[in-house]
Amino acid sequence: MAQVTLRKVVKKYDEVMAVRGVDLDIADKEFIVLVGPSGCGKSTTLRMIAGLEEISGGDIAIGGDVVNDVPPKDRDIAMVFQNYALYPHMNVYENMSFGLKLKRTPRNEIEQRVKQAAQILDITELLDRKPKQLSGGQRQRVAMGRAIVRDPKVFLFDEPLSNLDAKLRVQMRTEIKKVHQKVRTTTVYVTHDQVEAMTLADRVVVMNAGLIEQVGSPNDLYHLPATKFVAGFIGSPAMNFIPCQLEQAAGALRIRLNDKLSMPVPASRTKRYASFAGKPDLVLGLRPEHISETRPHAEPDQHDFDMPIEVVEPMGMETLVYFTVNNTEICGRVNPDAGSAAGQAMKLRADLSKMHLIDNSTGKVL
Amino acid sequence: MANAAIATGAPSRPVKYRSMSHNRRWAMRWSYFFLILFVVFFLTPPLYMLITSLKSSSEISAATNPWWVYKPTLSNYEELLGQNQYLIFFRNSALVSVCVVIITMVISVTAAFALARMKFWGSATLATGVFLTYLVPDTLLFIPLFKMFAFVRDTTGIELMNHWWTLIIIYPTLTVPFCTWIMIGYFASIPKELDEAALIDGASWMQTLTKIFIPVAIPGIIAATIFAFTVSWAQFLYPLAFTTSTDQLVLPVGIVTTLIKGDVFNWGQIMTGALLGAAPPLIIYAFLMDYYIAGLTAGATKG
Amino acid sequence: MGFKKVSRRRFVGGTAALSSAMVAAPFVRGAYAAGKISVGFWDHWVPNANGATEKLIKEWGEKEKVEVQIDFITSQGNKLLLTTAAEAQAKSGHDILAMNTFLPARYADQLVPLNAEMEKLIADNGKVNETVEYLGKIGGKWLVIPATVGSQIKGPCSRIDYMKEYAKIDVQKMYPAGAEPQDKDWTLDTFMKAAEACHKGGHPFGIGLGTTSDCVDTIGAVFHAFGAVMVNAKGEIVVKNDQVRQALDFYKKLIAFLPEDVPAWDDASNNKFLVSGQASMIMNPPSAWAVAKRDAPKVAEQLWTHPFPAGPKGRFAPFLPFFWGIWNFSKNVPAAKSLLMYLSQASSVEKMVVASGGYDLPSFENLTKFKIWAEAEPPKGTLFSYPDPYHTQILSIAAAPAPHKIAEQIYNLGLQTQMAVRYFKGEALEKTLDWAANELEGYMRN
Amino acid sequence: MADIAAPTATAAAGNRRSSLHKLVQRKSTIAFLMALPLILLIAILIVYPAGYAVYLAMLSKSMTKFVGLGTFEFILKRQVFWDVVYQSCLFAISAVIFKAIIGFIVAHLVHNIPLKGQRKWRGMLLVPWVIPPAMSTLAWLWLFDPSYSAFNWILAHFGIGAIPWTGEAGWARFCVILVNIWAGAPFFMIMYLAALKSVPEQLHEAAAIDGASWLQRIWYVNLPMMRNIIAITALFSLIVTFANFDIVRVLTAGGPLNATHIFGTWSFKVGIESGDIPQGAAVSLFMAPILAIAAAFILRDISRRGSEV
Repeated sequence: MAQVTLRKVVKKYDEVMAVRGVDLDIADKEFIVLVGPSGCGKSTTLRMIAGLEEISGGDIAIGGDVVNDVPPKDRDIAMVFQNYALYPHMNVYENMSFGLKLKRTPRNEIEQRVKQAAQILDITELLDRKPKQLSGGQRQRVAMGRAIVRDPKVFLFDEPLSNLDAKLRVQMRTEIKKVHQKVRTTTVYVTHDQVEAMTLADRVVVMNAGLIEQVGSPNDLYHLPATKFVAGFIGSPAMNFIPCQLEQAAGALRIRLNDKLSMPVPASRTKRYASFAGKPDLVLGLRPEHISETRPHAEPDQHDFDMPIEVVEPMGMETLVYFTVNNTEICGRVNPDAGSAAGQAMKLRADLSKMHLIDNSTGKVL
Repeated sequence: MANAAIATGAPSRPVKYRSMSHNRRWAMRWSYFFLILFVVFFLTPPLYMLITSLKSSSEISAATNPWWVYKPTLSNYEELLGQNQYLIFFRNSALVSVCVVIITMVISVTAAFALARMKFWGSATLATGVFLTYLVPDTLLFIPLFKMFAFVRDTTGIELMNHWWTLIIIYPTLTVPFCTWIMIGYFASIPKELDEAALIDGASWMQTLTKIFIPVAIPGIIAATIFAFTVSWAQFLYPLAFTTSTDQLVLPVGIVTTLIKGDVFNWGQIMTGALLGAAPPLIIYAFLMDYYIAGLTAGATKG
Repeated sequence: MGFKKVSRRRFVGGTAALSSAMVAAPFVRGAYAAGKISVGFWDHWVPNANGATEKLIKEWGEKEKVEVQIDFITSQGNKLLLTTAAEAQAKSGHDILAMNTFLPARYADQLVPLNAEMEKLIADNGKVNETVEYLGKIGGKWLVIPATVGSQIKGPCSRIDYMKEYAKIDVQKMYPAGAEPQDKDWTLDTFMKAAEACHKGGHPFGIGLGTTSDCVDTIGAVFHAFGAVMVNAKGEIVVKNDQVRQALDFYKKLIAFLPEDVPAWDDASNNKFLVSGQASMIMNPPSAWAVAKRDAPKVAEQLWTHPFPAGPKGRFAPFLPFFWGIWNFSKNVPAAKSLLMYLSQASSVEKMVVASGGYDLPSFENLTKFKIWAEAEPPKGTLFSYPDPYHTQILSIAAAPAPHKIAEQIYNLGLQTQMAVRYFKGEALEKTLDWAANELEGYMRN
Repeated sequence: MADIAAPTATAAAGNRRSSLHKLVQRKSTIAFLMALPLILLIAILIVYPAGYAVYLAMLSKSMTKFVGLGTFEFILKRQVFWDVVYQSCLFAISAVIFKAIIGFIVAHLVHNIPLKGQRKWRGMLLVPWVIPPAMSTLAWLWLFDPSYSAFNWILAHFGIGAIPWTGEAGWARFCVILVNIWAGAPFFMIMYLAALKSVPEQLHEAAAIDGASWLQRIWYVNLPMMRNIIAITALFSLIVTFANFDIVRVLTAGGPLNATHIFGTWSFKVGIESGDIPQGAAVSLFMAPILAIAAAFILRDISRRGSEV
């Protein structure tokens, strides 16, 4: 049993609160990703789980035992660092076996475990090399190998891929996922890259300013963000936020963006939003993929409008178009063949069935 | 340049541009020229030592061309190396320097590790303050040290005056602060994740130091070692003050006090002794120079 | 020093192999009674001169069954001075230590009185000169015994040829070997004329004006010759007097005839100046002559050591005595006293003088006519007059008769040479005297 | 999970404060123990004797009675002392400046030539630093010797009269400073070379593309990058040079007319040679505040720089 539990965990540096009360339950064998912008407290949280930072308040339990006062080596965890932290004077074998040696594991067992881990990671032929002689990807594997060898209760990853180039990153991402599927160890993974978070995680924890914004499966976070922060953080290009008003007119609710542009709220949402009519400081959230070129027949809740396009970014399988409403730049994703051109007006379609209405003052999704 | 030529339409090169390699070559020539000047400046005294050491005392007194040896002789070397006492100075110097280097490194490496990585109350102050101990000059310290030695003798019966090994106790005051400072700089340049990884791997602080930091910091340690060795080999005032008997003297003091007698200078032998005294550190440098630079590069420059 | 606390076995084993002389009494059961002592003697520049001392001590050690540890300590780089200071502060070290000039006075509180011993020695060997008494008898008590080794008169050492050629003075005739001196005309005036002549001849006198002892000794003797006293025996500053002015005028005139860089000279500079063949005269004991004999025999053949020129107040010569003192923390005072008495016997003294090639001068009146001085060569008789066999000179030390603590500073800081150089460099005489008076007030600190 | 964790958590909560504290304390205790030899060394062999020296400086000349600040008052009134202050500053500052300049230039020259040959040149240039100064100064003394000067011999060949190297105040100061520069410049060279090697090559390339001449590259790229090491080396050297003893002692012994006495030699002269130990200690003590001021300036500058980066 290697579940990890955080209860009201707080970290204070002098006057600054880096983590301001985090509650989190991580199930056995689960792959959890902590994601958020830099300075949000995700690394600090991870380091508190590792025991590298003292906990200013609250409790952390691993496998049911509170480990607040347990030194890192007795927490039975393994950690992979952003810069790998391979011991430069040891070869790969020595790097991987160092922890076991300190625990006085019998030699043949060490050898067996290192060999096995090396096999899993496909680095058997690198065992005699020094870290200096390895490529970035290989170092990454060795760092993971060093973690695997120890067969810990929990794996901790601290932005392990951010030092790699884009292509390697994608490759190693899959690698990590594969390894996890093989060894099935509870994993806490910290990254600032939401794509990594989405692709790897069983559940994603989005953190902001020392607090958890939302915990959920990647799909939940994408489709049902709880806050404006999560909505904006997950997804690329990011969700459009357009200041708007909610109007109650002739028994129908309408979203009004400006004098010229207003659209009816989908029927399925009217009940939910009814009480917010006339509320100031509302924001309409709509992902770029829900703004497309107009098509022959419209589904319900899809609305067409004309817009002068300012910038066009062809991406190959799609084209991003940018225009301005209410002084807010808005991005849409259109078919490359839709004939978009900068400086020309274009007929676009918004799919309001996927809309989010956000109270800008509280940051909550309504 | 080619572009410039085309743009102006002129077939000839503009004169003020020279080829890159041409510039580079001239820069190199000037570099060598000035280097030679500096080397001449730096090596004149040692060279003159060598010249003088090869002269007999009558040739020196004859006041002929001082820069040339007319009748080269090794008699100074033979006389010096044939004397038991010179070898004793040499042995004392070597023992003192080696022990001082070892003590210095043990003290400064552990302290630097604690100051750079572990922090405790006052550690930041100590890290800065350690450098300021040089503000206390040795000309101020040796008389109080006499008194302290007397106190030690009266309480424990251990006599510290006139023993070469006393220098092993005193010299670290001159070497440890700078070495600690180099090592703090070097340790600071080692990524923090490395000791965290070791911590997670189950290493104690001592193991982290001995198994990870010391091997990684070898260049820094060598730089500090060289410094400590040079300083303790060259020390003059303390051995002059604390040792008297011929069998307790170290090289610099031994040479100055036994070869110069009253108003009678034995220049040939003095220069020979000085040259031989300078040899060990020179040889050590020849081997460890590259490490020294590397050690300072990573460590000291982090200031 | 460690040997006092270290067991005998370790002591013997640990140091016997080393060069520093360690003389052990034969292992006779019960021989411990006489114990051990350690001595720190002045390291002689003359090769093997230390050997004679060592041999004498060994003889004594065997006779008295005392183990003796001997250290020969050079005065170079103030090593001996520093050792003395160290031992005085640490209250440990040698039992007997060689001390020169003002050191017995400086460490008067820490030395064992030796009145009885000195009385006996004076009875045996004759009177000692006033300078020795001034420096060694403090507060009516003899605290030290004048050592033969290292004591010296720093009279002129002249080039026979240059003096004849330029100054028209035949120094051999003036101070003949084995006969009474003919030195009526050898006065400071003659000396000045000779200096001028030799300077013109391109071979000036080499008289240093630094702050080291050679320089200070010379000017001290000249001051005495004029009767110039800066601080009297009562400790009053009397620097502004005509005798001092005369002495300074004399020196101002003299410096013009000396090499340009004399203010920077140390004790070795004049030797080198002589040995390199440039000097007509220097003020030095025969060490320079001995070096010349070894390295520049042609120069040595022309050298003649002789007494100082006389001034209005008499013929003063600088005398630099060494003493042997016994520390009061010594654990074996009787043995130390016994050793000093043994070393001061006429027979021992002669051995030491011979070993030093005549350099060392006994302080006792009856011990100034050993054969060695008459026989030294080349040229034969060159050292005959060195020990002042006819007692024509008043042996003096600079700054006497001022109280020791003041005199010591005048001597060590080279106040007189500094005054001379200042005056020479164009400072007004009265300003120099003001400056000196101010310095002297500083020396009064106690 | 929460159900499992919660009871344990509450159970542990009781003694948590103390054990958490203990853990933190243990680390700093170990750290303190590791630094203890250093602390003891400084305390016993530097701080205590320095304190003792302060006490000594407050005694009368015969060291029998306590006179408080009397000795300091006395010293401050002595002209020689102020000469020594002036000479020490002149000596230390000019020597350090020239050492720094020469070290800087030579480091660049060495850095400029192909890597292959650097080793050899470095070796030769470092020789002065390796020879114990007490001995190398003897060589200089011999080169400057009034009767046998090898320099004057060369000058004579060019028809230039003999220079009284150590005989005249100006020349003597020049010689003392020169020897100090000679002995100390290689240390600067090696420190600067190390610093130079850590300046990224891209910065030079970027500056070159921006049109900077080599002089501008040194001025705007190397100098700022090496700033800290320049300051620290200068500080270290300033302290050591200020407290220098060997070179002056051997070369001029303070002469002529005290024109080259600096703190170290002067305190030795009055303390040991003239037997006034309290005055010697007091003279030496004056070094500390003067240097502390310099150190404060330099160190403050360094920490300010450090926080900018």
